[in-house]
Amino acid sequence: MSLGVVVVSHVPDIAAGIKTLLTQIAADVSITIAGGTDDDEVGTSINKIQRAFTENTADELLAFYDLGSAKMNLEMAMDLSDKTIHLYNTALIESAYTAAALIQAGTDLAEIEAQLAPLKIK
Amino acid sequence: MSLGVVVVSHVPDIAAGIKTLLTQIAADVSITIAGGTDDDEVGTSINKIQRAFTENTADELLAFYDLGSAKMNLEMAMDLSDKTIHLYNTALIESAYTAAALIQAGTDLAEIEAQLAPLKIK
Amino acid sequence: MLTTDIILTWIHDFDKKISEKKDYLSELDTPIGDGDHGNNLARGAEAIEAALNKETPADATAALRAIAMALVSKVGGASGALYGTAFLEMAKTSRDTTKTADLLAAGLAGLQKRGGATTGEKTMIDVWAPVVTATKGGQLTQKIIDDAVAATKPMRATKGRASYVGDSSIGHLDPGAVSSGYLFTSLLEAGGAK
Amino acid sequence: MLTTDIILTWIHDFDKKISEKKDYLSELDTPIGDGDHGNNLARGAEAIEAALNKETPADATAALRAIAMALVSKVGGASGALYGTAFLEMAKTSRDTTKTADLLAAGLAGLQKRGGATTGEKTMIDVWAPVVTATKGGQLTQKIIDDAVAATKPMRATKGRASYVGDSSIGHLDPGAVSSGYLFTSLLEAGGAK
Ligand SMILES: Nc1ncnc2c1ncn2[C@@H]1O[C@H](COP(=O)(O)OP(=O)(O)O)[C@@H](O)[C@H]1O
Ligand SMILES: Nc1ncnc2c1ncn2[C@@H]1O[C@H](COP(=O)(O)OP(=O)(O)O)[C@@H](O)[C@H]1O
Ligand SMILES: [Mg+2]
Ligand SMILES: [Mg+2]
Ligand SMILES: [Mg+2]
Ligand SMILES: [Mg+2]
Repeated sequence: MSLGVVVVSHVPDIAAGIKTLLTQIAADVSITIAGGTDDDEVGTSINKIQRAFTENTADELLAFYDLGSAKMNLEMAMDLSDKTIHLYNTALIESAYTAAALIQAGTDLAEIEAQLAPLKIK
Repeated sequence: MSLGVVVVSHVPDIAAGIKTLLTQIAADVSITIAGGTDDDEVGTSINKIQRAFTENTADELLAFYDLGSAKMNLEMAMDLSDKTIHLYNTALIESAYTAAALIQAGTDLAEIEAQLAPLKIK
Repeated sequence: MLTTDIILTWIHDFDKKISEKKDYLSELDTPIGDGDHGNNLARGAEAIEAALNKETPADATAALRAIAMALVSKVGGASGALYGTAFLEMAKTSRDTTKTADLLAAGLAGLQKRGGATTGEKTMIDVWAPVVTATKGGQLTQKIIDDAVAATKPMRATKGRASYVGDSSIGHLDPGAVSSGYLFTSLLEAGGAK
Repeated sequence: MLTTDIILTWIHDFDKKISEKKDYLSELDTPIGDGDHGNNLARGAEAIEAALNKETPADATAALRAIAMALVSKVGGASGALYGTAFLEMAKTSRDTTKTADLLAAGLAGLQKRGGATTGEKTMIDVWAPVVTATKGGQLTQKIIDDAVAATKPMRATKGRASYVGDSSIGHLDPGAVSSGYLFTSLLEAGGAK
């Protein structure tokens, strides 16, 4: 069973930049992103989040976000998705990096979640 | 005495995106960034960090970073700078956002640091 | 009672109010947020109008669903997910009842599920909750709405973007409370509050 | 003793080794890091050569300082700040002494200040520390260097990027330890270890 990473940010550049950071250390992990509104303004888009879910080739997804309203849209998209998606209230960049590094190293979900626990800040 | 924000990230897009996010809620706060190496590759550049320090128009700076090696370069640049710079081992996006919002609202440093304390994750 | 006709009258009026008050709502969102609440909702209002124009909803459920989907997909901010969830929950409940109080109560429950806020946190919940209570008693008035909106001013925000500025959120109306006030004023005017 | 001549011989040789081993160092950095250690140091080595070519350093302090600044400003990764700080501290100490053991000890102290790591954390410190100890005793050998580098293989990383993969860091050489091994091999070969 493969694990993937979904990054949701209010800003397209932040989401794209995090993908750059993660890909460098986790070349084999499916990392999909949703940044900004449909018009690429600051905000989040449920359409983009749904696309990040469907485009991710992994079986099970670990989702990370920046601010609370991204979480609300993430949860809406999760309600509408069939995939198994885990949402973490952790520091966005730092926890997405940790998760990607551990997935790349073949770590299982339970151990990844143990490593993410101290990064919970929201 | 004015407070400013410095954001150091391994990726130019992340730094630029955080500036976009923060400017929206803190239009009057001086926010300067250092993203990537001198060649805009993934990494950090002491030159860019020094420029972020000097270009920031505030008297006292609050500095945030993503990964440990950014911290090392930040600390080197701090050793070489005359400005008063406070370095926080907190979640990058979330704490830079918090700091910018509070500076914009006129909050003093002691109170800002109290709000940043729970965001310490590194 | 929320018939399809009342829902449409209600929402068209709300959309009009939003487009009129767009700048004011974004201004309210500036000191304690990111200054986009009016723009966000104006995008949503336009999308609602477009959706309802494109296809006349067959019944109340379809109308509420169309409104919800327009809000969810076009607003972008927290308010899109919140109002969208509220209308989605109203749409679901409208399969069993047309009673306004029951529908609004379902909407409020959706808001609370989505945002995790309760009353007193300086959000739209602080308008929705007293409105639901008053509607259950069959006596929603403009004064109840206005008082609920005004009551958010002295509150300290503990949810949403305004919570980041802590004490500095005190003394400002909550933008989402004000837009919810418009929603319920439109409902009253459309005769849907009973 | 670290005279200006020995420093220059030492560092030119190190720069040569780095450019030869660039791909290998980046490969070592791939399973437990971001795969750039060789490229980072190769950029640094080029910058050192450029700086030393541009201006022949007047004394040991100037030489060590030029090396430090090239590393600090061109490497980009953690190793730039670390090696840069080490050479900067050596430069400072070289005003008072030319004793290799004292200079390397100052460099090691700088590394520890900058990175906050101690021995056993699977970093370059695990090579620097035994090398400093051996140099103090006047008996640095290739075997001491090689053993220190090899000893990082079974270690579990608790500092730097490798610490993110936890147990998976076990069984790999630390790239910074390997490059530090080259640094001290070059020092031995340049006759600077005594
Ligand atoms: N967790 C929450 N629960 C309930 N309402 C909330 C919550 N977070 C925000 N709100 C409401 O949303 C409004 C802000 O909406 P808007 O400005 O459109 O979104 P954003 O904050 O994403 O820019 C606030 O004024 C508040 O009424
Ligand atoms: N905190 C630290 N203390 C000492 N050495 C460290 C520390 N962090 C990293 N290193 C060393 O730096 C090496 C990695 O350097 P490099 O790949 O150039 O930087 P980066 O990790 O930023 O990509 C590691 O192999 C390790 O030896
Ligand atoms: Mg807003
Ligand atoms: Mg917004
Ligand atoms: Mg590296
Ligand atoms: Mg690197």
